[in-house]
Amino acid sequence: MAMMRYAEALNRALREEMARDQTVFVFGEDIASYGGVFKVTQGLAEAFGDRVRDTPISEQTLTAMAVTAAMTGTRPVLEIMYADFLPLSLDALVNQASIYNYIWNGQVTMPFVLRTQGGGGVGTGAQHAKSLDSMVAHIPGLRVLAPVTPADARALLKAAIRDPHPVVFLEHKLLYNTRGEVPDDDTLGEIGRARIARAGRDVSIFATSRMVLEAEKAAAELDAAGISAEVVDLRSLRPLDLDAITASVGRTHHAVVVNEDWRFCGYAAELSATIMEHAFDDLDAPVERVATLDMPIPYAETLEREVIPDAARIAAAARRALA
Amino acid sequence: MAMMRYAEALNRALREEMARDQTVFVFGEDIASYGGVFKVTQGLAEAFGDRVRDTPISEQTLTAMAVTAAMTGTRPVLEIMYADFLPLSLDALVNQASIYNYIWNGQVTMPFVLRTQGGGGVGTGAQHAKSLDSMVAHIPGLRVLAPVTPADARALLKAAIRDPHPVVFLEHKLLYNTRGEVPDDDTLGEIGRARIARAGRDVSIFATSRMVLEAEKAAAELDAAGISAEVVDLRSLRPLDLDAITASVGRTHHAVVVNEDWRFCGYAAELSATIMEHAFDDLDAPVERVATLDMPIPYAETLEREVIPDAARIAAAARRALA
Amino acid sequence: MVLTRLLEERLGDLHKAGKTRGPIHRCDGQEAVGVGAAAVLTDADFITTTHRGHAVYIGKGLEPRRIVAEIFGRQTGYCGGRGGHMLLGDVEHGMLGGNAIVGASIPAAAGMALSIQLRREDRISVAVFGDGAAQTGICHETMNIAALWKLPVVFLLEHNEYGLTVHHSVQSSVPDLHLRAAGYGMPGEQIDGNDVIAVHQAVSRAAQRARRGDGPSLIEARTYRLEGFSTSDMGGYQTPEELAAWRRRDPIPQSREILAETLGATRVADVEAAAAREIEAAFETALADPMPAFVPHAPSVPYTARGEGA
Amino acid sequence: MVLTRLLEERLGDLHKAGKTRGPIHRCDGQEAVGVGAAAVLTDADFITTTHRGHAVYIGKGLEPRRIVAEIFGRQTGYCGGRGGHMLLGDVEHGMLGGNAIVGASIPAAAGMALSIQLRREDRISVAVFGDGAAQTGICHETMNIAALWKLPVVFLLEHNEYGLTVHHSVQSSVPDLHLRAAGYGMPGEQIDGNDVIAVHQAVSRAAQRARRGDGPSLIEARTYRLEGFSTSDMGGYQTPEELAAWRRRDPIPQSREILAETLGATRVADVEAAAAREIEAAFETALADPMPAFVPHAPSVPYTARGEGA
Ligand SMILES: Cc1ncc(C[n+]2csc(CCOP(=O)(O)OP(=O)(O)O)c2C)c(N)n1
Ligand SMILES: Cc1ncc(C[n+]2csc(CCOP(=O)(O)OP(=O)(O)O)c2C)c(N)n1
Ligand SMILES: [Mg+2]
Ligand SMILES: [Mg+2]
Repeated sequence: MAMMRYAEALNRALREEMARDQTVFVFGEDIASYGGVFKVTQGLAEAFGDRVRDTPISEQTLTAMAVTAAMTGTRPVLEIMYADFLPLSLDALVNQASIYNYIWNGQVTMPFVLRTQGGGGVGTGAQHAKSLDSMVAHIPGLRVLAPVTPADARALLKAAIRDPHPVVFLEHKLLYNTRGEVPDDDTLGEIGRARIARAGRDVSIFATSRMVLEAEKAAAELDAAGISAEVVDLRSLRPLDLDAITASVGRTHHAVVVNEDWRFCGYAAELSATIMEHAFDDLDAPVERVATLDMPIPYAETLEREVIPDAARIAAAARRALA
Repeated sequence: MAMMRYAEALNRALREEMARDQTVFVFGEDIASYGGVFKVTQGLAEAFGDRVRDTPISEQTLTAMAVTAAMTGTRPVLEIMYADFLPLSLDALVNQASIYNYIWNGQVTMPFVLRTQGGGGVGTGAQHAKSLDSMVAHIPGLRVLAPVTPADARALLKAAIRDPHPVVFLEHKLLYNTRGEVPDDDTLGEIGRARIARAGRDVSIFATSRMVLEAEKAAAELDAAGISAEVVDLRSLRPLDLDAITASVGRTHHAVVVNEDWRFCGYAAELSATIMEHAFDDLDAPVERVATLDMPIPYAETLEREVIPDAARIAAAARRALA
Repeated sequence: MVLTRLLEERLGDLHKAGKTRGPIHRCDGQEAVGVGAAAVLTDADFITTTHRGHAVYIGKGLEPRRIVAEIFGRQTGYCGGRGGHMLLGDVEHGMLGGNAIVGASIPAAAGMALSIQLRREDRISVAVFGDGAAQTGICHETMNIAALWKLPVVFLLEHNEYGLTVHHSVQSSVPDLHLRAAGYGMPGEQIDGNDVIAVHQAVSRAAQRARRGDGPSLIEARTYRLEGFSTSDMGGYQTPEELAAWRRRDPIPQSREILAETLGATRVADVEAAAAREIEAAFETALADPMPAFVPHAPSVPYTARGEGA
Repeated sequence: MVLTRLLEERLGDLHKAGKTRGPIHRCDGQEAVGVGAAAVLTDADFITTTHRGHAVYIGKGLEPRRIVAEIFGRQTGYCGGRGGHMLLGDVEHGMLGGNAIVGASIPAAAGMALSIQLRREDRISVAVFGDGAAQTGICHETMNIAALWKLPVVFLLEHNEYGLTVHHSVQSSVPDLHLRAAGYGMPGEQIDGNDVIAVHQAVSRAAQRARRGDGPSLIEARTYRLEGFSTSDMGGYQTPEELAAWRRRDPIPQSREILAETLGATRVADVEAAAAREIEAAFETALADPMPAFVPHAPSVPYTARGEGA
């Protein structure tokens, strides 16, 4: 066990996988000599030379190249600097990566990872603060992961690199400096398994990425008011751990879902629908959906904080669910 | 009133709006001299010259140009040949079109229409048969329309062209040759209003685009078995007519939602979540969700028909809802 | 080439008889490009192509019977009927895909070249794409990256004068596309795409360059689609004069003459007859093959396997 | 230019004091490009720029006070604090946007030019973009379309040697980007971007061409970011020698000398002093301005207005 930052945990996963497997390579904008704008790839170029490449600003093509490089014997890890740029990768994801394993009748797999980071909270404005989770989670044939702890960041990134299918790996700009214990052993995360971040009896809060931290704050606040909230960190957005969800709702009979993407047609909509479909009879109230308000993300601090979910909004939703 | 094909109704809307307003122009691949691969723009080039333009294959840029052309005094109508290519337009939609009216504090509006067509059923394969409704319906600041009747096609396209905000207008390759009565007057469709396609008492089927026709077939089949199904044609995917939905569920207490996009994180997920949130107490059973199976769309007929929803699957869902 | 042409003609007939599903993009008149280029490659080399890839499929050594089976959505097709005529792929022969997103064959080949370069393998990849595709953003991005990284890839631009129904002059700001190679510091040349020997030579030079580690080249092969965009296209945009002029330059009779000089007319006729028999048999067997049975795609299921979902 | 420089320096100071939110992309050293180009235009002409647009904002006639207010997220900013420093827009002056999606300023300006062309107006639009942006797909697509349609647009490539932390040679397959203009059949020239007069002249020529209906031009203005990518960047990738060489070519002292010759040193000093007072006042007022109050965005609400949703 060692205490480390989320960004360091990711760095360690990359280093370990690159050392283990010569076919793993890393590319993206400013990731080699500068070590990435969030410093996740720091030092890799020195250690692995040619296998770590700075690229031109060409997200669309880089993603398309990752697909076919993966199909022909390598394991690319592509960094897309902001989740806001995922639309540029989307054609390669939905019209290329998504299809080949199936339409070529199993002739190929595509072991590549697209790492990116999203989310707001630091005044980066309408083009640099979004979380477009649902756009990628919508795509068949892909896995979508969003770890919140440094330990999971390392373990799931390693699992993602070894997985035979394309993985979109969603980080968050406000998580890179958070710290946590990371085991020393070669643990691989299990794709498709949620984690109970905090056990509780009265209401289940299902959250993703940084929203897990806000949910934990909300749970602490609710606890003080005598409400016992269970916080479930979904970790794997696709595939989704349905059993963990239904089991939790089976215990608490109330559910709140929290995701930082926009609300309408967002990932929280899927969670809400899934829970009501699979646990309708267990639910004493409709699932409460907490997400980013449906509007462009404003720049000014006084505006941005109204738009992105926080502990207060989560706690209020939990109270509504229990009302 | 005149009987006409869906494609003709669209053509008429374009002609009428171009004649009425000099700032309306139409551009896209193969739309001028050839009249569009689905013949929606036939004859427009002859009538309106320079205002009808064939373009290079550059969806990303064409969409971005539509945004700023719209912001500076024209009303572009851009045809994107297949909805499968929407990912190429998405950066311009989500990072450009979506934001300016808000982030520039109301200084600009963006009256443009992006027409496209999606859907399967004719063996066009994994890259030419998708419906990516949820990706566009997810985007704030946009409207998303999907008329199923020729009358609505004309009326809503006219309304879309006159609307001050960006509209994604979703057509379906299997609708172009369907026929229906179209009024002669200058009727404008109302954005954000659903239509009861068939009244019923026992179960509400909320459907979009071509799935409305399948829902009507399902309703006829259910009728024969003594089940009275109401079919609601949503028409406007964003904004969504919530009152019409809750009113219908209030009458029937059972709901099925049908959409041709993939199921997970698809538009049907939003419908399902919305209904359960707003009509939880009215519902006697969870909302049944019918959508395209979560997988790439296969080419062979025997495979494709298993993947895309049809009347039989809708009827089965209605029976499950009532079981 | 003859195989391809016969395949195309037979497909055209079956389409007219209403026996195909969806449009077929015939490459009649362009056979020399795909066949000539593929002949330079081994099975270890990769090639990517467009929605109009039949000549490449055949050139890269795929069996007509399994191509036809795929086009008719049979279990025995190269992709079990899942891919179809535009999206056919066969790993064994390094034919890594027809692609129906215009332009997508370009970064696809470059990604393979990147994989080759990183693994220091002795292979190359070739991207076949159209004049319409040359106007897409990914074409620019890919050429820049490939030239910058000296990737072992050959860009083979199949310039057939049209993108769908629209003439090149309505789509491109310049008539000669090989000139754009200079903007990436790579060699660019224009060749007669209907001359199979010229194609073979140009692709050989570019392939050698790529194998040496000197990076990509752009070859603009000028050719023409004698049968229009696809079987669904209603024509009318190609002038009769233009068509007639290109028919006179049809690559098949041209090669037939040249081959007859070296091999003798009888040998050539024998080869053609064998091709005809092969195509005949291919259609016969393939059309009798079974339709595939539906199986869901496990990696696409959005819930964890142990879950009850989906 | 002096206004811009003082603005940048003041922002740099405030950032160091922890008073800004998020990074600021300073354009110190590049002022001649934005200012020189904007000076060619009237309020009726449109300009689009990048995440590094301060010189363009000032050049196009926007008030420092409202620029600063926007940067500090105040109600009185050009966008009421909603846009921020990278996404500022002001319709009145035809400053149609900073844009933080790299490359997006290019099709944006072309779309405006299309609107101008269709309405037969006597305006032009100018796209300012970086050397990094020149490698994006939309750059290629836009240049092709603009040249094909002869749109009244000027492509002003602000080549400052770096894209974020990465040197041009790591991003571009060729050192000279104006050469790519030939691939679109349009004029391309390279100029000293630190020479405000050279910029003004080149943009004037291109603007006249655009106004005449002869279509777009590409101007590659070579310049340099003296303060790195942004206030958040940790530096280290620009060598001291390189920095020193470019500091000697700083456009501000250069213009100061030239202006002093024609106007006299006192006039110049007066202008600079006035600029300093203006910036001082701008920061003073703007920082005292109120923060905006939150209002939802009605057109983004996903349910019909009469509905109870959202
Ligand atoms: C991204 C994209 N846009 C549009 C289309 C529709 N489309 C299919 S083929 C084609 C023309 C392609 O022209 P070219 O690249 O010259 O190939 P050719 O058909 O001439 O072989 C178009 C526009 C598509 N498949 N993909
Ligand atoms: C599509 C996209 N990719 C990446 C980024 C991150 N990014 C912001 S500025 C920049 C470098 C841009 O370089 P250049 O165009 O030369 O402009 P400069 O910063 O030098 O003025 C990058 C990579 C972005 N904002 N948008
Ligand atoms: Mg062509
Ligand atoms: Mg730069």
